[in-house]
Amino acid sequence: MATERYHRGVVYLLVVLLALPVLGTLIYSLSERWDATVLPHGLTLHWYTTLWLDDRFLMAFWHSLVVCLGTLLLSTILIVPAVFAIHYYFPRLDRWMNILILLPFAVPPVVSSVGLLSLYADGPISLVGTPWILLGCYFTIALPFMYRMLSDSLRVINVRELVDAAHLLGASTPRAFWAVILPGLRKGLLASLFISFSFLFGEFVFANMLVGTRYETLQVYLYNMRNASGHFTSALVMSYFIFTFALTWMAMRISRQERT
Amino acid sequence: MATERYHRGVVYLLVVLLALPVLGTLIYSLSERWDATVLPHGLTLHWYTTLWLDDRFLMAFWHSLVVCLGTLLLSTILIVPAVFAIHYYFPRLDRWMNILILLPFAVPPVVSSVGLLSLYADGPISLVGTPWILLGCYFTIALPFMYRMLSDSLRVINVRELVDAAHLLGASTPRAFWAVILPGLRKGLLASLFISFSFLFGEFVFANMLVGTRYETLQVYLYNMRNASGHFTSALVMSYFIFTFALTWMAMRISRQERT
Amino acid sequence: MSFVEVSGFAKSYGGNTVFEDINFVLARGEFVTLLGPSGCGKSTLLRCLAGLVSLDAGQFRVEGEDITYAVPQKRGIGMVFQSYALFPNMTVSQNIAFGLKMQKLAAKVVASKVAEAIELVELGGKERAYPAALSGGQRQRVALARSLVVEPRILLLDEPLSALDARIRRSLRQQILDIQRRLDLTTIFVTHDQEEALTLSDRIFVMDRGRIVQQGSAETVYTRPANEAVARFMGNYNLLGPQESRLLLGLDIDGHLAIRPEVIRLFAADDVTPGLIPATVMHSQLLGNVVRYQVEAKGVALQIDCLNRRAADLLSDGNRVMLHIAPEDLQEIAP
Amino acid sequence: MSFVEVSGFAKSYGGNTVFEDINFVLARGEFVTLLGPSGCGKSTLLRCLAGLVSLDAGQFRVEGEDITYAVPQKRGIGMVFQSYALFPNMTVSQNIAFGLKMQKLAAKVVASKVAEAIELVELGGKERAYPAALSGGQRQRVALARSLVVEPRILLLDEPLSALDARIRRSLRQQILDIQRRLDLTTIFVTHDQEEALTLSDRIFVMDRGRIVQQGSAETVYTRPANEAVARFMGNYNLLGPQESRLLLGLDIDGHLAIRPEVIRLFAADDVTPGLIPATVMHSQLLGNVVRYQVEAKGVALQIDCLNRRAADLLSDGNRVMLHIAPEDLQEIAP
Repeated sequence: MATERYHRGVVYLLVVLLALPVLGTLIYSLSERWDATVLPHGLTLHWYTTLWLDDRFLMAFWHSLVVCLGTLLLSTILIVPAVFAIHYYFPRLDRWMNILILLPFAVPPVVSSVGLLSLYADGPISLVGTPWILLGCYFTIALPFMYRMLSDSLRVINVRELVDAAHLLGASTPRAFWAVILPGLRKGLLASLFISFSFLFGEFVFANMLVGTRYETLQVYLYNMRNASGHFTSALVMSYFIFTFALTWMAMRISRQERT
Repeated sequence: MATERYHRGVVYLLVVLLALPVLGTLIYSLSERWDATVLPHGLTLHWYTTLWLDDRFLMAFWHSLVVCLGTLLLSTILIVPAVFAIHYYFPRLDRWMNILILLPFAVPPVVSSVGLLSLYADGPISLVGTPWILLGCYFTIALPFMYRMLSDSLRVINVRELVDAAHLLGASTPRAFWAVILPGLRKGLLASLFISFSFLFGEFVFANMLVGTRYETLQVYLYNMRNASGHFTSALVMSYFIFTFALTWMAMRISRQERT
Repeated sequence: MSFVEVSGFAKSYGGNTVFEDINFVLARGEFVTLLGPSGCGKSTLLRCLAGLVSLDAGQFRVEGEDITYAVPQKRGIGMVFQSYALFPNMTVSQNIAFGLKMQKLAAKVVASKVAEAIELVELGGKERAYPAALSGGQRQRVALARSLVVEPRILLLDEPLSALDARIRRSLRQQILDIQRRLDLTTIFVTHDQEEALTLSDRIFVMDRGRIVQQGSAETVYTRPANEAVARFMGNYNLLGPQESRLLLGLDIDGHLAIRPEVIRLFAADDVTPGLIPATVMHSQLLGNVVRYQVEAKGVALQIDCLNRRAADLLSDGNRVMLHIAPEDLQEIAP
Repeated sequence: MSFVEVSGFAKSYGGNTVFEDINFVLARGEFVTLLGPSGCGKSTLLRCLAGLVSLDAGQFRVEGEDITYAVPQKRGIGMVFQSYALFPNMTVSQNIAFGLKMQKLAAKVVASKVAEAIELVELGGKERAYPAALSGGQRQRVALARSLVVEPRILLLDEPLSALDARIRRSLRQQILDIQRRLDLTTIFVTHDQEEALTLSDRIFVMDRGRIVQQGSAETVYTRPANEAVARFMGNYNLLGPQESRLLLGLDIDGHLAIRPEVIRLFAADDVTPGLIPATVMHSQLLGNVVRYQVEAKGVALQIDCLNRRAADLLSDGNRVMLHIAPEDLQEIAP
């Protein structure tokens, strides 16, 4: 029983550790002042209205949306057929892909940014400073999530046998893919798109180092605003948090449905 | 067959997309000059020796190691019992934990950094600028990886029945955990530690915004060096790449062994 | 005083009764089977006996000692799980030694007892193998040895053979029975397989919807089922309603009449012995050593099992035959 | 000209022969079973017939047309998989309609054919259910309907019942047979279960290590096994070596002698009819409708199956009995 209580304690501790900063920020963003006192003073939505009426904020938000959605579109077109091809034609390649997709983890954004900067600095093509270079970098970030989740979805549905069954009923391979395999991927695809989106939307290093203020994304804006009033930034943080948390929650719902 | 060729093409394209930048950087780091010409000039290890004899680089390397290994130690002590407790006592909690651990994904580092900065700016405790605040932030980064991989390991080994069997043979719950469950987690734990390590080692945003040059980590050093010679930074990038790739490869090997 | 006394066991989960009113006693060395369809509560009952699940009510005595509330570690009960539950990180020897090490026995004693147990389950040569390298049958023998080596007072087996294929199942069944006899071990075996229950048990407890509906020897349970549910579960009984009994046998009975398919005898169509019933073969199935006929006699469909003795003796569909059903083979049965 | 002609089929993977020298012909409407232990190549052979795996050599004709190299879509062959292979994103109706839609039939025609197929497999009311909501038996009936609705020339069934539990297996077995008879459908059924093969097939092809070792009716294969492997696989044959044959029967035979356990008759120990062999019951097992005795006669161990007619007739261990083995039940058998 003592052991059980210890274990229970550890679980609660984890929950508190994760929730406390969020709660603090929320209160801060809703209060007029919270300086040397223990409790905050005055309840206000002032910081939120200021934020949501700022043109630069809205532009940055728009830039982030464009880059993220563009990346996800590119990733879907490239990765979905690749995953199917690997599972149907070369199932043994899956092992190698699982290593390959870890490359982006092995090379952190600062490292690859510095690398890309020195590569392109003197080169003839100047992608640096344009959103196009972000698309490429973000693709490598989305790849592990999308490949892993799609691959897991396919592993569950026994691709070979379903395609065999469809063939015997008269369907061609592309037809079998569209009618039988893709619908099975739909939920895994949506879930991985959501996760990738919230990850990409929060990406800062590539955006700041490769593009900076020339195509300011939300994170870069946020970074540049870091010296504004703490209440204002807290409102920003909370707005952001609610937005991506809603997204993440949707992703979870979808991936949970998939399992049942 | 046309379909198969298309699919095959997509797979190759993916491989090339991932490998090309790495190859370019490698050549750049080994060449004396590579300016307006198509091919580089002169083979040299000069950039590598300069790097590895730089005291500031070595200190930053050391700082990164301390923070990462400290985080992993903390995470192991907290997460391993938590995962066991959840799987053995409250298996239904696992679903909720899987959502909870996504919080760090929902709140990107810039957002939480800005939030933490405004929280602590006026507070009595001043953690900002010390490595301690990094430990806390890095814990939330390591949590999803470690929880997920440990949870997957436990799902495979049927915790309840193994502990029941150990109980009937006279073992207490802690004894059963140490003798029967922990060894089954060993490989999953090692793999998740490796992945977390290479991810944390590459973390930049928290390190730069919360601590900066007061406790310079490798990524911050790298960032501050971004305007040095492109050949030098390429050598840095390649050194880093080889180091973390070796780590990642070890993690893959371990997690593969686990499956057999 | 009986060796094992179970009285008034009851358990429910969130308003659903898993089992209730469970009472039985066992003699030392008895082999009993808890037989029932899946979901009848038999596995939960076994886990309650082991102390892995808490009881709502009831008392559990072994050798007179009340262990209703004892922790699993102190019950002296061994258990074999359907999924083996072998410790994957330990070799065969280490798995078997685990319980002995918990008793803090000397290494030498542990080694000799483990060697003995390995010999008992015929796993010589596999001492250093890990469970993952063993076949299903071998794994279950390791699990058996691991439970036996600590010399439990009672051995519980929770569908230990269900995950194995038919051939292995039969040979391991025999092996379990031999070991149980040799060690004179009080054993409770849970299964949903009638053949397993019939071949193994001194007594069978038939469970249905959370209650023990019949206790008795294999012969009794098979030949004298207590009610319709047991009859349907135990064999391919012909169950005749009141109208069918009247049509076929001219008997006036309120309830059901049960006739086992193997007690009906077939005679040639021209046999004039009195008391025979004329019938027509509708369908036959060769099951191997047995041929199963579907016949119609006086408008009643019956199933008859015969030995498959000679190909020439097989009856074709449409053949006419005479049946003989002895009065002592008719059983009135509770619904 | 036979309906189906298979000649010289051979297939190997990386130097390992999966099967070779496979030749057979089928008549229209025949139900044949490919029976063999797991790994004997029967499933791969079936996939080759469907065109899902390419052949190394051989020719495959259906109604005289050579379809050895035809794509699966053009063969007119239906197949039911052990794992059902239902499309998880489609309802029962949509699954069944899939093949018809590929043929671009009018929606009205599709609907009426689907309704017919659903009635055939008795799944009325489940039209809008998704496969995940169905039981194993229901799923396999959907898979069956999906294959049948496109009116294939040949139906292939790859262990369709292996994943189901015993009761469902028996009832679905009967349903498959009824449908096959009604549609007069040429069917090849792959299984490793002897009872399934015996009860279903017009003919059984016994496969062993990549070859068809015997083709024949259920009765023939069961009562006249071509070699020792078939005998061991088909039943519980008593197989006597040369020395045992001499001891028990005074016969001098080079090879093995096979005696089925159900042909040996038991008589009372005091029966003096000439030709009877005295024996002692060593062990008995009640299997339900059958009692299986292990006896020893003149130093030879034999297994005997009897019907479980009356509890009073059961012999106990140590009982002495007389055996009768008719000369026509002795079979010399190839090794």
